[in-house]
Amino acid sequence: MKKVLVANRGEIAVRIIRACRAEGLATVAVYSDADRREQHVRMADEAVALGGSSPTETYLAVAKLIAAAKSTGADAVHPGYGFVSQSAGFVDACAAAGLVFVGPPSEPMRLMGGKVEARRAMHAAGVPVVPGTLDPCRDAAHAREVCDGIGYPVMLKAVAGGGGKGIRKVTRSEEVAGAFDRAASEALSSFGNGEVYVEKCVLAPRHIEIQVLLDTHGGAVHLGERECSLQRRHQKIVEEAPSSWLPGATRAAMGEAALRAARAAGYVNAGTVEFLVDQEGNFYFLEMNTRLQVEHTVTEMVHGVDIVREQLRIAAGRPLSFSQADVRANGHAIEVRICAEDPEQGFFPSAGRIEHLELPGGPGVRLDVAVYEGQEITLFYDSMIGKLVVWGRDRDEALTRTCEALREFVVSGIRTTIPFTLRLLEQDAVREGRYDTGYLDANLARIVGHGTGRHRFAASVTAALVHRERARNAARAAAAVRGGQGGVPAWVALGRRSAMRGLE
Amino acid sequence: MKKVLVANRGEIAVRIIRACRAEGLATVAVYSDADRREQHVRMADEAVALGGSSPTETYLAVAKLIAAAKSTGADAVHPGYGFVSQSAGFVDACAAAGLVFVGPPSEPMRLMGGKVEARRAMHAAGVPVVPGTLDPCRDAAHAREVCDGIGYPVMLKAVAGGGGKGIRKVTRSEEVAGAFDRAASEALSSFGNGEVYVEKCVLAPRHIEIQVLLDTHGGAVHLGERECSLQRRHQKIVEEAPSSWLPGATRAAMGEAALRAARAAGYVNAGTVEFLVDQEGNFYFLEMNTRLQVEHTVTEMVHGVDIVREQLRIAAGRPLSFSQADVRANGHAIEVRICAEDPEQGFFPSAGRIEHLELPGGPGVRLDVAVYEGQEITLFYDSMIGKLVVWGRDRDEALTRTCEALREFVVSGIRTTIPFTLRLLEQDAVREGRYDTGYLDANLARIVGHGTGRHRFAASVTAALVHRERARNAARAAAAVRGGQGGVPAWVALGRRSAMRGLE
Amino acid sequence: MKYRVTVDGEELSVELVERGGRTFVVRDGVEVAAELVLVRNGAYSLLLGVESLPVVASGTNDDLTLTLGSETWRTSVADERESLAAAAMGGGSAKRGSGLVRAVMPGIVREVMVRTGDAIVRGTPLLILEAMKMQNEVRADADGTVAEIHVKAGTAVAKGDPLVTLG
Amino acid sequence: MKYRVTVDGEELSVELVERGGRTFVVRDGVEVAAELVLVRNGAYSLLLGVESLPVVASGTNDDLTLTLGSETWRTSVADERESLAAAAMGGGSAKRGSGLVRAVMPGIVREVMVRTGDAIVRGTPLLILEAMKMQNEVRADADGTVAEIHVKAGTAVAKGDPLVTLG
Repeated sequence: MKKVLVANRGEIAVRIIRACRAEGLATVAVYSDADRREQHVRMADEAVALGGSSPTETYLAVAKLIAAAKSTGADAVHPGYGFVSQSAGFVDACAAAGLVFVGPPSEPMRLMGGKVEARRAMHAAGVPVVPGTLDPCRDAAHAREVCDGIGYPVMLKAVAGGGGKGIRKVTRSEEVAGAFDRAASEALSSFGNGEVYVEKCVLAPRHIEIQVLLDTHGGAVHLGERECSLQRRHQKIVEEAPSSWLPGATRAAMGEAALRAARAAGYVNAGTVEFLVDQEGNFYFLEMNTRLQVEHTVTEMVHGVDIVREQLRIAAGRPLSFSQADVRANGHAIEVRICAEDPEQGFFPSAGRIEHLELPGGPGVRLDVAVYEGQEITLFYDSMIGKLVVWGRDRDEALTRTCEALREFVVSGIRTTIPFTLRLLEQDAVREGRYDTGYLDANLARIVGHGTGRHRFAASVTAALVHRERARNAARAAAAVRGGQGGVPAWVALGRRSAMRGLE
Repeated sequence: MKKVLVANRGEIAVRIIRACRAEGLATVAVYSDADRREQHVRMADEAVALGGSSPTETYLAVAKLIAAAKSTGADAVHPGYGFVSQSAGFVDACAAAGLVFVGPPSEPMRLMGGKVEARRAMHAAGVPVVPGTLDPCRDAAHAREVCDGIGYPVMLKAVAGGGGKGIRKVTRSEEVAGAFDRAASEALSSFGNGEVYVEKCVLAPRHIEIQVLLDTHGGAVHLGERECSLQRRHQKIVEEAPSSWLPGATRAAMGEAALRAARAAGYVNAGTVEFLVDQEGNFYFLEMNTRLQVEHTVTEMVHGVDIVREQLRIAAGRPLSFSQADVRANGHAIEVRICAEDPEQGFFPSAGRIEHLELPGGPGVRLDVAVYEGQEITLFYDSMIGKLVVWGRDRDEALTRTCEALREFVVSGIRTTIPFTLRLLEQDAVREGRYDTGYLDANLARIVGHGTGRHRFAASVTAALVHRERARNAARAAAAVRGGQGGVPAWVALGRRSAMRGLE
Repeated sequence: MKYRVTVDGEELSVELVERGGRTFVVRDGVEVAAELVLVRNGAYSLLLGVESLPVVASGTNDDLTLTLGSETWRTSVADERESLAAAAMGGGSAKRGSGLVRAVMPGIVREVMVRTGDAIVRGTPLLILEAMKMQNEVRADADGTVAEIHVKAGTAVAKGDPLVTLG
Repeated sequence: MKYRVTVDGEELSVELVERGGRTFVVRDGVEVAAELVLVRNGAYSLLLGVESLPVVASGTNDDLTLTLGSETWRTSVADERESLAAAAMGGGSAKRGSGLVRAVMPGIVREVMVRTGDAIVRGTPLLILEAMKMQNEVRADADGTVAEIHVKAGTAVAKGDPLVTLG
């Protein structure tokens, strides 16, 4: 394995290129027309245009991806997350083309891709699953019947998919039909499969997941848990490792269950076993993500392990670089997803040009982003433009540093979730680790608001000052047209004179 | 202690503000006229204009700094490095004004500030010092006499100062007079003290320093070593922790010697004891830096400790948050200083406006910078605009990640040391850890050059393409004046239409 | 110069007093210096006395969004002259209570869930708007009846397009 | 169009062939597509065939510094028309061997260490130029004699100012 084609874009393509460099592997980027100037294209050793801009024409176009790999002599493909990362068909296409797919074989991917089949297999392997159906519902009426039998609240879930799409919570019998239809149509349009099944709703659960790594030599480790309970409509917003709450005994049991799940599926490479954990510490298999996850970073921060490097090692047929006995968590890490969305407009995507950008830094701060000033954020792709990952000696230090980093993170030109996430992390419940997966949706309106409102007066003064500046600029521009000239601040002029004359 | 005035600018002011936030302390920035838009002003809770732009009028103006602290109700001052950080007079002025100085008392600062007195004290405390004079030389003739007695090569060193200024290496008797005069005049103009003394030149030494922390309760720890042997004319360029070479027994002995040195001086707070280590592992006290050092970051990365937070704790009269038994190095860290200098022009400072900026990121990458696009880099202050600090599981991973981060680090508009440092780190001797403090000066011309020269053809094509682009832009601008209109790339137009119509 | 500023619905009057090349405002009866400097492209640094706040501003004076530290405020601002002119035109509250539900973002209408004449309450789902492959329910923000529906399933709408008029 | 490019002293000829909206160059006898797109303000992305290189460019066509990955090149570039015009003017090598030592950066001359008529060898210190509080020796880059000294101790010089002429 010498050259890896990175079949993705944005921060995760950049992330994978970095890991390839660390492993001494050459890299090939692929890009859509809209992405010619993106960082992954500039960073890779080679880059191949896919032609077109929609995902279907580009990062989902299996034949184009395979052709790009073959034409550049790449011998492996890393899919990142999203796009073709969970496509068993793509895995098979790679194999047919003689390319190493950096990820699991297609069989466990297929198994875990079918939520119902996965539930069945996990149940059989002795991994606890959420009570509910082991088969998809025939239609809305059947679904209602099943739900009535389980008792409310229940979750309707698309067999395919993930990422919060195609999921509906139903609290009353008469809501089932509408929710079923919407979940089915959303799943059909997003994943091409409208099948829906039913699970009992675990009340006030935590979403806690276990990172596993399995090599082709029988080596298998789990890297502890990530807590991802801060979700908006099943979309993860903030993740952390370790959990602020999980009892040690439950952690160990979950790690073992996760490895049991992976082994039962014949899994190889990096994967994540997601669990719901109720207030008593009972945990239930939710699904297995058969790819690198967005939030793999927090695990890396507390374990000092480069998960993508390990993926590449495993794909090259080498053993894991460490064993379970070497795994020891150190400190605490928090990841915040930075999205080009406007929280005040229902988190709708915000397109536009990044006019001004300042990135946070300092101790413990890691940035996985692919943004730059002048970048055009389009609506072609996912709205997540990057991730802020922060390490601290303990949860308090990590949280304080994260808040400070969010304060330092300035993006103008588009709306982002930065101020919203900062307010979220300032909530007492979050500081104290008292939340479940329902917390954010229940408190959303309050958090989207303005926090303390401490700066109302400053906001009013700022508005007046902005108005005055604009009026002056307009007047100055008008004067310039009439033959006037713009001024330069005294210190700039002085600095330039000094630079010319060497007086300092 | 509730509010800290940060008597500095640039990356270190930003660094200190971050630590204050983590400790829950309010912050006051001070700024020169040139620095109104700088990041430290925008980040601090409060900011006070000092008036003027030269260091003497601003960040060195003791009375103004004290007045700013008093007027804002600050109860402590952190001096950072440079400026007033090693001014015992400033420490006394703080005490007189009832302000806590975040750093050592003035007595050890005075002792260590006089290199000759420090040598005497260390010698007395049983800390090994470099053979040479324990007193300054009277004049050039006396210096020559002394040098002849010690045997060449020797070092002429200014009693005051540091940072590579006022130091000259002399290899022959007839060079002594010229070197003495220049070292004395440089030291006089920089530090107001032209006294110079003589030390024997340790051949092919490594520069290795020990970070110490001492609280007011008798707590004292050392945080292992930093190796800073990659120097250009005694200016550190790259630092790392741990050393690529230091034997374990020597490390332990140096840690103990460093604490002995600090205790002998009555030292409190963070400090660094610098040693020269010869090829046989003999180490000699060089000097003690009585302040936070630029390169404290690499120690933080391998120990997971926030040294500035510890400084604040100590200054507030609290004990260290950990003891020597808790200290355990984890992995490897490398710091690269990013300077606005032009290596091809003898590393002369490069002033101007930062036109385009892209910062590196990803696993292990920490940035301590205070740069932003559009920033005017003036010649008023130090040319170091920031630091790249990179952690890896081992030295190889840290080095590879550092190189990758330097490749990602794009600054246009001014010249920087980024490409030069990348070539430096790509040298076999650096990769293999085979270098001493003379390495860089001996190999400078080769490294300032173009590395492999692999891209000569690409450079020629780029030049032609830049020429064509400029000619076209000029033609287009001329056409626009005649009433034409600029075009927009198809995908931008499409993306915008898509954004308007929601077609994606 | 005096300014009328609306900050999240609350109307405030701000007077900027210029003296000796500096600008002052009155806060709690005390005059403090106010200085806003442009860092670059919508990013500013505000000093109110010695208090420092980073600011990001976007939008027009009519619809100016300001982020100050962690707080985001929707504002509008007019100087005295503009306010008087607007008052003379009888404007100012035209938008209030119009009952027109607009698209907050571009998208495609997937389903219309109400019909003209339907009685609805606050929270009733009106239609489903799909953007970025996410289906989003648009709900009524007050009680009323459906007066007019401006779209149907499959309609592609731009931000601000009328969706439903509530009576 | 053909271009004459000097890359660190070596003169090269580059031909850009435009065909079907793309640009090609010949490398080792083989035609490859060459595409340089501006990311922003001096930062570019170069694709030579599929090879990708980040580029930072600064300076005029006469003195164009290019950083490609970790390599920095000092270049100059002229198109065919300009090259012909320059050749007609008899120019091209006017700067070479002029013996004029110029200040590479602004600074203050602290000490002049040679006198007119002194014989010097490559490496002889000529003067000390102070900038940013650092004293830097300016040395002769060839053997010769000191023909003229243009500065004295205390002179503030700008970048490019003549310091010493060597004969």
